[in-house]
Amino acid sequence: MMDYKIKDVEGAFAGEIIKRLGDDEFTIKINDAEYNLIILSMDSGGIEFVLDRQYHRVKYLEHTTNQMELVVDNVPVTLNMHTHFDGIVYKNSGGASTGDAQLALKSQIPGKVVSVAVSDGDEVKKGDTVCTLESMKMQVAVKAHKDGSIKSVKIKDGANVAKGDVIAEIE
Amino acid sequence: MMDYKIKDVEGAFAGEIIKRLGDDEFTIKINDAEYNLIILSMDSGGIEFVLDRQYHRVKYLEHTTNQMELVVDNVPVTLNMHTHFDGIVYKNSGGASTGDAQLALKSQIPGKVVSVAVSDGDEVKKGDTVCTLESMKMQVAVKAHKDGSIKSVKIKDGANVAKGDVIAEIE
Amino acid sequence: MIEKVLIANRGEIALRVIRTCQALGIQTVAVYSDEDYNSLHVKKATEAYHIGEAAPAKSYLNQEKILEVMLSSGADAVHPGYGFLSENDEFADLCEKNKINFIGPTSASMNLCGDKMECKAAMLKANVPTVPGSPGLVKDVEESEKIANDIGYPVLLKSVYGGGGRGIRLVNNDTELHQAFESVTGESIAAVGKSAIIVEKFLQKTRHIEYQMARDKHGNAVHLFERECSIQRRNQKLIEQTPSPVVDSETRERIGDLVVKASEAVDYTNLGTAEFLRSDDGEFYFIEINARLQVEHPITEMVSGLDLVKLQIDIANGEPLPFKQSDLKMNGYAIECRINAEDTFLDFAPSTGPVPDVTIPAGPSVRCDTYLYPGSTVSPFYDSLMAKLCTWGQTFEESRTRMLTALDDFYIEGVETSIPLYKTILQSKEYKSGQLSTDFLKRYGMIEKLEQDLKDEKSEKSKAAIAAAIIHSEYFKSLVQNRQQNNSNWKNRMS
Amino acid sequence: MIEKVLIANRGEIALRVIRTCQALGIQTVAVYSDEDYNSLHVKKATEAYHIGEAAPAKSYLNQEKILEVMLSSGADAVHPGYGFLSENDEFADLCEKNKINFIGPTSASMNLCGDKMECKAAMLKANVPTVPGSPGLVKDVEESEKIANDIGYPVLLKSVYGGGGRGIRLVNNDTELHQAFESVTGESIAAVGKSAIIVEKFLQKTRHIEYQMARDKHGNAVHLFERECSIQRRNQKLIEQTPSPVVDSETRERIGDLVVKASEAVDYTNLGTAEFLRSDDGEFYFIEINARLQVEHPITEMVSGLDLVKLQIDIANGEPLPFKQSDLKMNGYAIECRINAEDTFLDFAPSTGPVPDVTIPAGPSVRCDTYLYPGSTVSPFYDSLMAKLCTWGQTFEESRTRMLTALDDFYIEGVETSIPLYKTILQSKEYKSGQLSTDFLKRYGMIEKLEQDLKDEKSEKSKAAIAAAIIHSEYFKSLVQNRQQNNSNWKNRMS
Repeated sequence: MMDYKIKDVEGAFAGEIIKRLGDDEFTIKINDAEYNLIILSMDSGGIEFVLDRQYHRVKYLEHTTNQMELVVDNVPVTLNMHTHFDGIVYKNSGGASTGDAQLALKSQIPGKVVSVAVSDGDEVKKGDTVCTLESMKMQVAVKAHKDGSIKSVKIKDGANVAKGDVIAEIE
Repeated sequence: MMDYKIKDVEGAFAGEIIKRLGDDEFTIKINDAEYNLIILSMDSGGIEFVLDRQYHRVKYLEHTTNQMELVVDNVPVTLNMHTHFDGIVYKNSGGASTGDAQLALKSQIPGKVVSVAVSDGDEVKKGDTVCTLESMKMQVAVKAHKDGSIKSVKIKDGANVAKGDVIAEIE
Repeated sequence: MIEKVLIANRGEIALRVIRTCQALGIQTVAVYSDEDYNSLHVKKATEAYHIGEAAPAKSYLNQEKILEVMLSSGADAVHPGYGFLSENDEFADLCEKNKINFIGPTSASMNLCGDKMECKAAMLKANVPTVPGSPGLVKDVEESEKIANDIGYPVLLKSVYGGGGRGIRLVNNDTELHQAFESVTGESIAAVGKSAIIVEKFLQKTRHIEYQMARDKHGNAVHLFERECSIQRRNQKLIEQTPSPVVDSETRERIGDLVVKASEAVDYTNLGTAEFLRSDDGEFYFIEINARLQVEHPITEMVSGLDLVKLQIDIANGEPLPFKQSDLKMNGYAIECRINAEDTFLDFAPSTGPVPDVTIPAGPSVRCDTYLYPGSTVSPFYDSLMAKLCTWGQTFEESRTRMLTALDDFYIEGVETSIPLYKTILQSKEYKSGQLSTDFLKRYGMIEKLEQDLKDEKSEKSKAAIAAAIIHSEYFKSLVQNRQQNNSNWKNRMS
Repeated sequence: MIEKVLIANRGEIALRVIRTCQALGIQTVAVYSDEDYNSLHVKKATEAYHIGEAAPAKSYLNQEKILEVMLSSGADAVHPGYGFLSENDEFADLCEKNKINFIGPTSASMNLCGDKMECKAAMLKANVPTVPGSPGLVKDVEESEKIANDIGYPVLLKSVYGGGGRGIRLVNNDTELHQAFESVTGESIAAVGKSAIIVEKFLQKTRHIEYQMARDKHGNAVHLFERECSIQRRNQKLIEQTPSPVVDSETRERIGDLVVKASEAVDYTNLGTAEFLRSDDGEFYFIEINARLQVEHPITEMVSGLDLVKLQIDIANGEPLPFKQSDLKMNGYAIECRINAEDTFLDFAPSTGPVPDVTIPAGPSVRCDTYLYPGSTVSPFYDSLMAKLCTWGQTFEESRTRMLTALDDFYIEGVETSIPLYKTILQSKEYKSGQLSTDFLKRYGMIEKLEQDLKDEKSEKSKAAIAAAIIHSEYFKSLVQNRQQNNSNWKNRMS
């Protein structure tokens, strides 16, 4: 469940997937109503789908952690939400577990490095941002999975990282 | 200088670049006439250019060593020629030099591996095909730069290789 | 009043109907098969419903499924387009029974139009001339001989169970007729266990000329002029034009009057087409009624200024025709080329597959109805018509030269098209001078002319082809050579 | 006879001219700046020549360079399009001296049309009414007071050295006039060191109505009906239509006769436009002649059936007009929307850059003249007109609803466009009922209406936006989670 606000539109929207009917078909719920959604095509730049029998083409333009710029059927729309993406990534990189012994902070998503927040030898606290990745036009912080000092930063600005690549070693 | 034949068109054509007038502009010679050529845009799928003031759009469809399928301004054209591309690649990979001491057979072009002709331990003669790469919709053989036995094949079917990547080690 | 139309079709005609509905503020319901989920008609309709597998029998011909969507979507009318269920009187009947406004004739009238023998009988009764011959089946060879001598040789003997050239003989005299009668009877019995033969006059060098007709539910009828559709392959139209080069205003009016009679003879409502053969001596013979909107309706729209889909909807709503025959005037000249995905040199075999790139022609008085877009697909499951390219001109010459320019501008990547053939036809002296006939392609050796034109075109493009190859190999060399020299530019380009 | 035309222009108008030349078998020579090497006009012309840098002064306004290309390419005529050199009498003169057929009026006539005072004097002599006021400069405040009282208040005091609102005053009585005379004089002297003032009647709630005129080299002249172009921003036309809702056939004929007189008064040849202001009481006042083909010529083509570029070429070839006034009849209704790259909410500031994707509208009686294609660029160096979208209908309502459908279908990625504003205007009751005036946007609060429409549209799209966001985050989660579960499909899609 996620909460959304749309610029220039009254009210808030709560939205979630409530059923997966196949690879391309879902039942979603927005506020109290349920809708059928069929994906026709999708790539990182946009999606075409049929929502309750009605076709829509949506382009994903810009994306920060809490804001998304879309073009819905030629209409530009700005969406605000609380994504928790940083949290999801953080959790999956071991941040919420007891993986203190683990040396390597690994990327849980493929993406492009847009900024590196630390240098070799820096002290970091668990949860500090180590670098920011861009993936699917969205910026996501990769956070330290434990307290420690940066032994070595393995990535550079502008580099492409694959899922599982080591971002830094923290000891 | 290269010789060309066009399917369904009488005669042969000799063509070459005789002057480079800038990054995008050339003087070319076809048979006995000279022409001015300005490239407007180009990618691996096609080229747009102005030839003696006249605009042309050409798509590169298929390409084997001696035959090219083009679409010139919507007109499909089959071109036959003697490319020497294998030879050029061979020469540049050290085949024609005295680089016998060199262990690694390196790719001189970026491309995708479409077939591998040898396995570890095979004996090869200088000039034998080791693998075939596809680059710019064209298939080019990579040939052994010396006699020897294949110590290890470093590439696989379907892999993408960069220029300078090691194809195999021959000792 | 119609407020929501289900379009029981796909491709360009579904889009065509949606466009008029949009402009009229009428909601649209699209249906689509597995093959068409990414088609434009799905994207442009107000709503879209999946109705089954790619094969037409499992989707666009599936009456029950389509009825189900009509009821669940709340559509109050259905537009059948052409092909598929458009001339299926059972489907029209199904709609009538479910109180859904079928945009077309009544099922009864459609049934009558569909039965060629009955329809012909109705026309004869209304004094609409049909191809001379037996009024129905002949009972024996003697009767056929009598009829042949009445109407004059050459005549055709046809088995009503034949088709596609089977069970049909051209005979020039009594002796040939006796032989042919036996062999057609034998062939027919061998094939279907029975025989039934009709005799018809054989017409040489015929033109296919048809009339758009419109009749409202109050019995008012008009014709919307003729279209000449003589340029065909395998009895399928390729190029249509209006006016016909051989129809003057006296003829237009005279045959037009017959068309109105024909529509009355079968109690036709809504838009339909009365098709005629015109023999080389100038006589018109009714052949059949197409009980639907035709593929080639846009050229009639261009010279009449009417929106024929709007007119269909108005008639279906029970409105009287908003004009009388005398209000209607032809304005200018229009041509349609059916842009098919087919290989002219493989006997027009269909060519299907993805269309990665397409450039749609435009310009003054150019109209292109198409389902193509860059990244679309030509499906092997449906017909080969990808686009209808139409041009209008104040003169025939203006419409013809505009068509040639538009054909030149039309780029469709990935499939073979009929565009090169049309360029050859439109540039031929026979086409320019209006020497049309249903055997036009063969009569004037158009395929051979096309072959020569393509060779000439290749010669013309030789220099450009060689130049492109030179640059290609130059780039290739720069890719191979170790020196970094000047090729940073190349690299950027090829990335 | 013209056989090879150099088009001294770019963008959609260069393409427009090329299309007609192609259909007529006339060769074309394109010229292009650094900015335009990849433009459609370069690709479609028979030949293309590079003429300089992006800035117009270095390319499209460079007369010497263009003359050089004319001579070296062997072009025998030049079409100037609109803007750039189209109304430059020196350029027309340069062509005349070099025996190049300039497709437009003579340099002498162009010069006369360009001098507003002289042109007005010529019109007064020919009894063509102009805006009432001083016949020329007023010598002092007393003279201006006398004139103001003759023509009646309110009047405008204008410095001939002013412009853009500077040096201009609206006055309602003698007292205001005395004050204003002093301040305008002062302002003008301060700005340019001298002052010269004219008095003109102030017209309230005016419409901009113009007439297409055509005059051949033998002195035959006709008008091709009116166009109403009242919907403007900053004195630039946005939407044009023909016929005008306030011109009946009597008025059309009466003003049309004046237009023919006006063309004779300046010895005009070829196509041009006579522009009028129409005051709210129904009076027409000549304001100026545009000595070229207008942007909005396609709507006249739609209702007349004429190809105006062909007509221009025929006249330039010395042919007499192929019709008399009485042969010409208006057919139906046409609207043009100028699709500009501009941000309505930033006071129509230009919006430039790459256009990665574009969908051009089509359909019955829709015409779109544009230089856009997927991957094209809107250059900051030239004007903001990207496309001209025109629709025709048998009725005004049909042309309007077709335009709305076409505007909906028009997708231009990457730049701001005037499309949303036009949708708001075309749906407004004021537009529908023909309540047009040059201050239409302000008078009826169109920008505010647009704001509300955009909000409503966003509300309407909320569900789809949320759905797209849900799917996006679902994919994102599947990217992050370690379990491989069901997302092979996703991966294929996102690769």
